[in-house]
Amino acid sequence: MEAASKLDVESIRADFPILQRKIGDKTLAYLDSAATSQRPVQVTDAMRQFTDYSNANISRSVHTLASEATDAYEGARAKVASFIGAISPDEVVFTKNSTESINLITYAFQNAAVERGADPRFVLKPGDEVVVTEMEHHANLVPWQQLCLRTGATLRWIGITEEGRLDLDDLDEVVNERTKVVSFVHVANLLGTVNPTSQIVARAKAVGALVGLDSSQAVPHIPVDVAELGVDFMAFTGHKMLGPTGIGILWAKAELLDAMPPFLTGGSMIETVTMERTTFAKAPAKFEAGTPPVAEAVGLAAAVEYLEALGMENVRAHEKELAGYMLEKLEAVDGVTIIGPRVPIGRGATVSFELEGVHPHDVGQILDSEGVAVRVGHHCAKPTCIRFGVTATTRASGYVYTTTDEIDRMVSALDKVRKVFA
Amino acid sequence: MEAASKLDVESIRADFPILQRKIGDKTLAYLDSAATSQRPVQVTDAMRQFTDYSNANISRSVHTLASEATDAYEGARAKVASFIGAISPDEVVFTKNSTESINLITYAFQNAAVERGADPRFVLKPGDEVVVTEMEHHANLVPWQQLCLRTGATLRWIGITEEGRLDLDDLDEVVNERTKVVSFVHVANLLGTVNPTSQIVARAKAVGALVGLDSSQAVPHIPVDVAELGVDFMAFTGHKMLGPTGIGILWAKAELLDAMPPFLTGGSMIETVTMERTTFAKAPAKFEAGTPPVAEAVGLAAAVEYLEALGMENVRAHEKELAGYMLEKLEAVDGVTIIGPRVPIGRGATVSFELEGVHPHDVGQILDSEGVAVRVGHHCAKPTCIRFGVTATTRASGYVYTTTDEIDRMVSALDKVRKVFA
Amino acid sequence: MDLDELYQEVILDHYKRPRGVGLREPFEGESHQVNPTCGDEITLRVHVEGDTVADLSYENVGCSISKASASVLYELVNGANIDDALARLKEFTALMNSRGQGEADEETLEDAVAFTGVSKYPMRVKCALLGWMAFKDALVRAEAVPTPEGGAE
Amino acid sequence: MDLDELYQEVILDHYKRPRGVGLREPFEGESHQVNPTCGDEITLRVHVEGDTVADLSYENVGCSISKASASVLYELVNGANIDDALARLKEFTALMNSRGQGEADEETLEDAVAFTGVSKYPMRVKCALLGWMAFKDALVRAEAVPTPEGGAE
Ligand SMILES: Cc1ncc(COP(=O)(O)O)c(C=O)c1O
Ligand SMILES: Cc1ncc(COP(=O)(O)O)c(C=O)c1O
Repeated sequence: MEAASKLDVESIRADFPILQRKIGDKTLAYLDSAATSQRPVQVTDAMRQFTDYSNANISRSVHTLASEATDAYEGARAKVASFIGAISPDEVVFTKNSTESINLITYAFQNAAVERGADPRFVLKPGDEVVVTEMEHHANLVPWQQLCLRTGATLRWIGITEEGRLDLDDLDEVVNERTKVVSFVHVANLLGTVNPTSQIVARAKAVGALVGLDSSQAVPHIPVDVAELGVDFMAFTGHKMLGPTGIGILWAKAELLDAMPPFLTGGSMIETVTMERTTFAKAPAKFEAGTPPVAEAVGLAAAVEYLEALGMENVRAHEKELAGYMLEKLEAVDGVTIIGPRVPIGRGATVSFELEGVHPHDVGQILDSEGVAVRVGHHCAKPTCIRFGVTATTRASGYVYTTTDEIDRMVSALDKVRKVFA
Repeated sequence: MEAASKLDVESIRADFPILQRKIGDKTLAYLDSAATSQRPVQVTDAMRQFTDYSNANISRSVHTLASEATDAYEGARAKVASFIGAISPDEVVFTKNSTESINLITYAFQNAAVERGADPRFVLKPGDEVVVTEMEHHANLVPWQQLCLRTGATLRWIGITEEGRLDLDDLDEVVNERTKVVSFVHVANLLGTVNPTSQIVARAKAVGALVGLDSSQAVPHIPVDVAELGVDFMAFTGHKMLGPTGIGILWAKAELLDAMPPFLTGGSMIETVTMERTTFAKAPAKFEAGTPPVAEAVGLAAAVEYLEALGMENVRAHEKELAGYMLEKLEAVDGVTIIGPRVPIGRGATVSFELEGVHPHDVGQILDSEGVAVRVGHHCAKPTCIRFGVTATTRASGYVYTTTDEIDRMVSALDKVRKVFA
Repeated sequence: MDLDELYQEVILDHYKRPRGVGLREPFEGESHQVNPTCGDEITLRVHVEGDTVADLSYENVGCSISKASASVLYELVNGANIDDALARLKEFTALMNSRGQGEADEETLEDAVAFTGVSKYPMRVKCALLGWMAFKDALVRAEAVPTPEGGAE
Repeated sequence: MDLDELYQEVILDHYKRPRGVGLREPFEGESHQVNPTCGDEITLRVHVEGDTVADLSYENVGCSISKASASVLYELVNGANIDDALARLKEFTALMNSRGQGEADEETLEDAVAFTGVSKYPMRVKCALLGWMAFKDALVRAEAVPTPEGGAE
């Protein structure tokens, strides 16, 4: 699919002060947006304006600042809800990051195991199965492992093909009548793969399992509509989508949030409290104990507005071009092996690779000396590394402000790497 | 104790842009700092500078920005550690707020109950007891209630005297050989009481219980030294101490953090991960899954620097004066009853009161129309309300930027309240 | 801050002299509602005869807005036909959620028109709606109206 | 970015031709260390005879800095008196944590002096220390030195 209009990358870049940054005497080429994106002035200005003019704690008082702060916070919730096609803002829970969002779900299962009258969908017993994939970020693997350890359920997973795609050949075997929940990565952060969701979602539904997505790398980069995807829950994170750190999002069906026991408890999530006993507020409040990231929600709302103004179809089209360019240029470098899909179809502008005989740490270091920021390591996806027989990779990732020029700079810096380690 | 130098409140006020804010045609008088403090330009500037110049994800790559971001984040940890007298930065865990900090502790107990080889200090069984007080914020009550519900342990509490002090007469009965943990509020957010800690800490130690503090209202207002206090853990929160939302702090003894099972799991808290099994990093990383609040840590460090420059002894002395002034003026208002200590000894500049015949909502609303922002409601301390036979109170709270003039404005606005509801 | 807009004479009057207060028998539905932010509470009963709200009785603690609102509710729905009462509930709820943009119909809402100003104060809207939510819930419990999707609010 | 400072000839040479590599018998202590950020690993063994490090053998995957550092470690401590080895360990650790401020003593640290530049790169200090941490731990396991407070690092 080709988008009608493209992004005006030059004018976008003007919104990001950090892109003027010099690394030594070189201008920064930031190719690490999959780790965290940069923030436009629109986001920092909105947060500053809020802090200097309306800052207050929310939902707790009747004064003007508290009312403005509450409006800003709830307005952010509504904006995020409409951005992902949620039917109600009440389906959006603010957390601190994707990782907390996923833990909120796994702890719903863990707490259901020790609570009277828990919804049976959340009660795991030995013999029950939980399904993830081999290409998960640790955030969508370790919490499920821990949950299985603590409940006696069995963790199963969908494998990866040599091309870096999900191996769905034995989907019907892996997702079966014993499966209670399937949680899988929407766009893989090491491989760059954009996973097709419909077949897995359909299979999960067919066996009566809950199904959710780790969309941390999806929501920032492609149009996402929860209704269309047909999933039960979805996690993503502010700092990867032009927003601030300190805020994450869990979307889940209202009916599911109602059925889930609370996770963090404390102020603002209660209905009434005595020394003996507490009853809880309705979702989303039920899952937002304590003072939430108010200024961060304001920043996130500004980020969503920024992305909406660009148009997510245009963002996708731009990144598809970047992905194609990156793959082509990298394939042409001597000694480079791409890990992940080698065609710009069903993949994002996040490309992991190996350079023969040079450890990624050294690749990253020398690229940095040229002003090129890439990420090196296991990218919190050790099982993927193991699958491809490496301990680490070098990963370049682009976003709305990324130019082909920056990719060229990375590619020539790889020559320098080869010289140093010749 | 009298501090040698006082705060230069006028020059402090110049650092807080929001204090110029008009509410209608009245200048804001912000008397709601116990809900959340305001932020000086030093904090917002530091965050902005970080975002526009050094923003990156931490600990994950070798490029310059990542290295600067990691330094900034770990530097903030060291700054917080030294601010509270911790022996090592590794004893400081960054969370999202106080509430998460306390839940991190209660979930250590909950997870220990289902983990093999858990440290016996964290294993609760029926018959074991947990002790809090009747003056807790819900954040330090509900998590312990839930924990007791889930483990079969019994929750007990220390009562409150008519004067709003902890009733320690039956301390030895409430804290006894069955007690496994005592967690109590350091400075009470509804009553303003500064609790003496040594007697409770000594008793807890004597019976071999762990003992911790909810210092959310203490660290911002009085000098706090964890070594001197002799406790095992302490929770507090950035947004009440001139810092941003989205960051909280758990301090705990290194030895205890080592003994605690992980809470949130995912990236950055692991040692190694396979599909089958994960081993964990050492604390504090073990408790910081996912992308932490990096920019918020930078802001928090700036807030700590700001407080250190003022001097916590001076902050305390200033607030002691404010408290005395508030109590005196409020006592003189017809129909006002103070809830909490009525003398400015062992209390902070947070004063709750009732105005006869007028509901706090209405008090707060009319005060707001005069530009005076106070908090009304149960202040997330419903059991305290029940203890004093009210459903809600009006609460005024001061901080480093608060003037006696603002208190005068509140007091005259109370006249207007009485007129409207005569 | 135009306080007069919020604290209209009518509201202060209902607050000081609430109509219909007290819990009475008989009743078919009772509802207890709490405003989690401020701790305000109401217990409200409905006694239904045929298609009429034969009695509405309540006890509450709360601010002027929530108490006056319960009193106005009593005046509007006590003795009314259930359908009319539901129409007023709908109208009042819409007015409260209008953020100061709503036009109140004095014909149907009578004294409740005085609450138009409250809708400009988002933090007070919940106060004004507390009694009305209890009424809605009590009707459901009295099986005078069908259970809404997802349970009573 | 003065790359030459980081990637000194000596370091590249040790990286390309590591000394002492391979796991050998006998040994009294073995340690496995992982750098959680990047996944680099080392398995290192010590064979102690009296108060001498009679053999130090290892296998590792990692970057140039971590591999060169292990190789330099071998050169410095293999065959050395345990006390001397510990002194060097202490000296090297201090140098790495000096953030570019440390002065290396060529007399005792020999080739390890080349790592002075690494201390300016906080993200690489862990790489340089990985083998040395394994050495420290292996000595503890071999009971050649007392267990430190709080367990081995
Ligand atoms: C005594 C006390 N404990 C805990 C909290 C909770 O802090 P937070 O909302 O930042 O989690 C507060 C503040 O609301 C408080 O005053
Ligand atoms: C696919 C994926 N899931 C989860 C995460 C975790 O996000 P966060 O660190 O914001 O919790 C990340 C990013 O690190 C990711 O790429």
